[in-house]
Amino acid sequence: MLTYLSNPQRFMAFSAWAAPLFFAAAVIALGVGLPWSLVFSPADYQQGETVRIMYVHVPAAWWSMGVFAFMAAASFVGLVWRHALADVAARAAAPIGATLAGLCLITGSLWGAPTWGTWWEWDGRMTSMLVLFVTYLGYIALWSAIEDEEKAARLAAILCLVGAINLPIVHFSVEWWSTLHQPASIVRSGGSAIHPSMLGPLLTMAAGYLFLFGALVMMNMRAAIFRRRVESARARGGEA
Amino acid sequence: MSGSGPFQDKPSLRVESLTLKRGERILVRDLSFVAAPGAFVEVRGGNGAGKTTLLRALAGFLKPSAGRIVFDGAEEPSLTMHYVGHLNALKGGASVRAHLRYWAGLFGVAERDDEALSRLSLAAQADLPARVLSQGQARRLALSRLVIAKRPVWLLDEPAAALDAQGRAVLAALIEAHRADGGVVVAAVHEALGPAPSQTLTVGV
Amino acid sequence: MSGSGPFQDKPSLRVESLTLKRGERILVRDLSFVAAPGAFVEVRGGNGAGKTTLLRALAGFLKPSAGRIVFDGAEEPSLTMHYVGHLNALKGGASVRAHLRYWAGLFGVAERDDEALSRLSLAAQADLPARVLSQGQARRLALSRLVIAKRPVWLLDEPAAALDAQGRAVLAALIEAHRADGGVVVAAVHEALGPAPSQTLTVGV
Amino acid sequence: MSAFVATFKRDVALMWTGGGALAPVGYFLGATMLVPLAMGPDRALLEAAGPPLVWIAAALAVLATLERLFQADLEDGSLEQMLLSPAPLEMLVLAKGLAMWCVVGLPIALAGAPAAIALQAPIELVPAIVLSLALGMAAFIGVGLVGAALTAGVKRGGVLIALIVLPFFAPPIIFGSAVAVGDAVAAALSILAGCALGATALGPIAAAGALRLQAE
Amino acid sequence: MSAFVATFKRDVALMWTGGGALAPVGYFLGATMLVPLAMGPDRALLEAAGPPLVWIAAALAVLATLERLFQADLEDGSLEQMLLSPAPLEMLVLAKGLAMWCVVGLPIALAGAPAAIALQAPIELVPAIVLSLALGMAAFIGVGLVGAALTAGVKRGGVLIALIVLPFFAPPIIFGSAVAVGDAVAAALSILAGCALGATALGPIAAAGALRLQAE
Ligand code: HEM
Ligand SMILES: Nc1ncnc2c1ncn2[C@@H]1O[C@H](COP(=O)(O)OP(=O)(O)OP(=O)(O)O)[C@@H](O)[C@H]1O
Ligand SMILES: Nc1ncnc2c1ncn2[C@@H]1O[C@H](COP(=O)(O)OP(=O)(O)OP(=O)(O)O)[C@@H](O)[C@H]1O
Ligand SMILES: [Mg+2]
Ligand SMILES: [Mg+2]
Repeated sequence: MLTYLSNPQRFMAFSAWAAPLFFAAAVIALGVGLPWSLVFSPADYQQGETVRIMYVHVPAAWWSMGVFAFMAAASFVGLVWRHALADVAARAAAPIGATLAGLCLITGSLWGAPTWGTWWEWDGRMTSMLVLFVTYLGYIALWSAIEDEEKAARLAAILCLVGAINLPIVHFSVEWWSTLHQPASIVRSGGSAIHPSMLGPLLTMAAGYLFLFGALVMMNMRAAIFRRRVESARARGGEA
Repeated sequence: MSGSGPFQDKPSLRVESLTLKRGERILVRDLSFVAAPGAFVEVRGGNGAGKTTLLRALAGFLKPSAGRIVFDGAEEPSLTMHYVGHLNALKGGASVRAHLRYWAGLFGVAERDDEALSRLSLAAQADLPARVLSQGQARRLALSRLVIAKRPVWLLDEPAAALDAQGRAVLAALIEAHRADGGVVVAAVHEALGPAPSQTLTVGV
Repeated sequence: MSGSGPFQDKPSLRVESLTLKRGERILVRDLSFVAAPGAFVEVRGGNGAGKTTLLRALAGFLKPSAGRIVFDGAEEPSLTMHYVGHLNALKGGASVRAHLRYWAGLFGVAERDDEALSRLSLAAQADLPARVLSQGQARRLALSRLVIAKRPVWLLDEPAAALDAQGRAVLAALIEAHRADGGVVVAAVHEALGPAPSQTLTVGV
Repeated sequence: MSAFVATFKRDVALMWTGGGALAPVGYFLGATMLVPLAMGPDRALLEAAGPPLVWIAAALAVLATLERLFQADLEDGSLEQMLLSPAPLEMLVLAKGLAMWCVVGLPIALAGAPAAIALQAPIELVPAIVLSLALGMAAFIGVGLVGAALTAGVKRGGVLIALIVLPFFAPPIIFGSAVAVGDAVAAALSILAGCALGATALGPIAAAGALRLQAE
Repeated sequence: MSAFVATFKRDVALMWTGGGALAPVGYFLGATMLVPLAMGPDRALLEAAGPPLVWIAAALAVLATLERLFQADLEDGSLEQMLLSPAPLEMLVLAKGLAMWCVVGLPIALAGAPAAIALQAPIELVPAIVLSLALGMAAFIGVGLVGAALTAGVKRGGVLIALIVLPFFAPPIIFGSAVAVGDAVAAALSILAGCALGATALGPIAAAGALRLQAE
């Protein structure tokens, strides 16, 4: 599948129908998940209605890390096998990942105000999430600062691979520092510790985020490929 | 220069018993000469003789240890001369055309990008960032300042460096046209530029 | 080269259907040639034709889009060739002699400062910091790496830039001696360096 | 187009293609982020000590941006060309400073809002903090121009310029920090405005003098 | 003389003629000096919040020194020559990092003693602080090499490198600050040693990879 898609032509053909399909899937998942989680799911016996922020916050947290892992994998492929499409994919994913990280930070601090009585606290998880967010910014800044695209791609790939060291730190930070933030309760050894009535909407929302990410990445990639084609056409025109 | 006619006031360059030092070394001792309108002064000398030092003094960057440099018949040195040195003064991130526009603003003259581009055969590179230019293309861009700034006195330090045969021909034509308009050219060279000099100064011993 | 005799193994440079791109532009298309021991390959072409690009690819800095570059009869490229490009690789704060010592270490060869200084007529500048060197003196210092590193294949990009007549004569003599020792010289030039080339490549159209 | 406008435009364009405000603002936010990392999660301590440190981060961010300002111009020959312009060098330096304030100073001042909140400044002080940072940036840049000009010829001048400039950063930092903790805000703001004016007026003159010597 | 030794010697000599440790140490002390200025004269506050800030000053001082490390080599052609050496580029990068640690890192660690005392650290912790800074500097430099290599081609890369590198500075700062306040000193020191080792081992490899691309 991946080697099949590594050809830009085939990718364009594939994404021409896959991107709308993902988008439709995202609309359905979010269309079900949003009302389910924000209106119909039960309020928490401790936190009351504010628990609903979770359905936005937790998938954003998961996928902001997931997107970075995706970028790291794409960077590795781009660096080792020199697949131009992998570079394009990594670049296309970065702003989405940064947005998700930002969303996680914002919803987290919105959630923190009623539950912990503070907007922001420098505990391990929040700090390491902020670090991840800054890493995203650095990655994007490096891309935009280097004009030669091919060079920028490979340099950014090196940064991304080095930055991936951060991911386990974000995930395990809660255990290492053990402060305010909730430890992992869903993805952990020994089974999930969350009530099924909340798990349903949460997983639906997570799926919705994933489909949306897929659609947006493909759209960003298509735009980048189109732009590159226009540029190379112009360069050939200039040569003649 | 094409399309704009000869200079109104034709300044000449007068140098009186000039002495220049770098560190403790005296490079130019008691040099005097006059370059009248239309003059082409060739500055000769081996590596390290002091050609660059002399030109930088004429451009006003370097204070002479003794002697004077005067532009007769000119209001202000900055409106009178232009200097193209070893350094091309390019910014890698800016396009060729952006450089020409900036220089027009900096020197307070009208924008004439297209004329400059075609004179120096840089039209195909107009939108490239300076970073990707070849050595000779960068040199052409630096020389295009002469077309843009349009000052009567030109101070050129190895202007033909990195130019190919076509580039040297362009440079020779620019110099000839400039002299015909009543301009003055002072150029440090290792090899003749083409136009016959009206005067040759040799620095160093 | 004086005092050290011809090279043990005499590698030759073989280029097979090389294609080089910068940005989207193809500069060298399907180029093949062989430079046997003693060869002097002159690379010609106008400004921006791709001479520098070709030499940087031969030096291994630039990955070819297609084709191969092989040093036949050599253990390792880094022990086989040396490159002197447009940039002189000098540090303003270090003295001329400090550069020579550093290069000897960097290239893993014996120190021979005095030989290099006298070959390039830089003895008087030995203790000056590179910052104060004139353009031509700086170029001589860069060329002195050829004497220091003593590699069999030389890749030279406009080596005579900024040199005076004496400097060009020195360069010509270096090249002749190198060829006599069985070395290979590939040089991009706008004007003949002196020694008759055994082969001329023209890049660009 | 006057030389002033041309210089301003070029510098804005060059900074913009070089990544714009993203990097300086990132530096600023990154440096503020380090503060709580270093001080640990003690909330009360951070509340007391945090907000003034926004000013230190801002000072260091602008410093990091300043240092290559004239060094690049000196090395590539652009400075020589600026000297050949009929416009006085002081004007051109002012244009460069202004460009830097627009592309770097103002965004950092705005980023001061989230930074101050993260360092536990009272929310009602945030507008005053942003305003004070905007003024302080002008003062920093005015002084910084002189430092950048003095060190333009020095390789690795980055730390040297800091050494030269930091003492002059002290007054804006002192009064700016007063704003950040809500101490005599109006008075501090007017003093900051004075610093900004003074530095903007005198900085380019001193910087131009230093640059003329650098070109020799 | 091996290429490693030659590179080390040259870099030490160049940094030395460029002012040596004077400027980075001055930057470091200058930045620590700004802290009491910003925080005001409250002694108790300074005692609580001050010592960890030594680490921020140290991180920023090394950052300011790092940024031109490879940029100069790229611009003047020295990088091409390093690539022509028979020695692997990784070794040469390591030599440059080591030189920087000797000329800049170690002096800053030593200057950490007066700085920590000025920021009211308990006197008996000073040896541990100096040791921790020496280790932390190695970690900073190892990571910084990668940042410097990634941004070598970027004009005004100074702030970009900071943005890239600061997230990786977080762990040493967290554990270093723990040492500065006397928190589980032995454990923190061993984690710092781990950071230093990891960064020194991996930094040059990633940096060399980036530099090869820069030379294209
Ligand atoms: C700005 C502040 C916050 C940040 C940066 C943040 C960050 C994160 C991250 C990164 C995760 C994913 C952890 C993983 O799976 O490895 C996460 C999960 C979670 N967060 Fe937050 N969070 C913040 C505030 C909050 C608040 C205030 C609450 C609720 C009181 C909260 C509740 C949760 C829950 C329940 C999970 C799911 C835990 C799991 O099952 O893994 N978070 N958060
Ligand atoms: N501080 C100094 N101490 C001693 N000598 C110096 C100092 N500064 C410059 N020099 C010498 O002054 C001379 C400067 O020469 P200049 O650059 O004017 O030469 P040039 O004629 O332009 O040479 P080229 O043809 O190589 O460009 C050089 O020989 C240089 O070594
Ligand atoms: N990214 C790019 N996009 C388009 N063209 C490019 C790009 N990078 C380089 N070029 C072009 O490639 C050519 C590079 O030429 P190169 O430096 O090899 O020329 P050269 O033969 O050495 O010329 P010179 O004699 O002037 O030194 C130039 O024409 C340059 O404009
Ligand atoms: Mg000269
Ligand atoms: Mg070339």
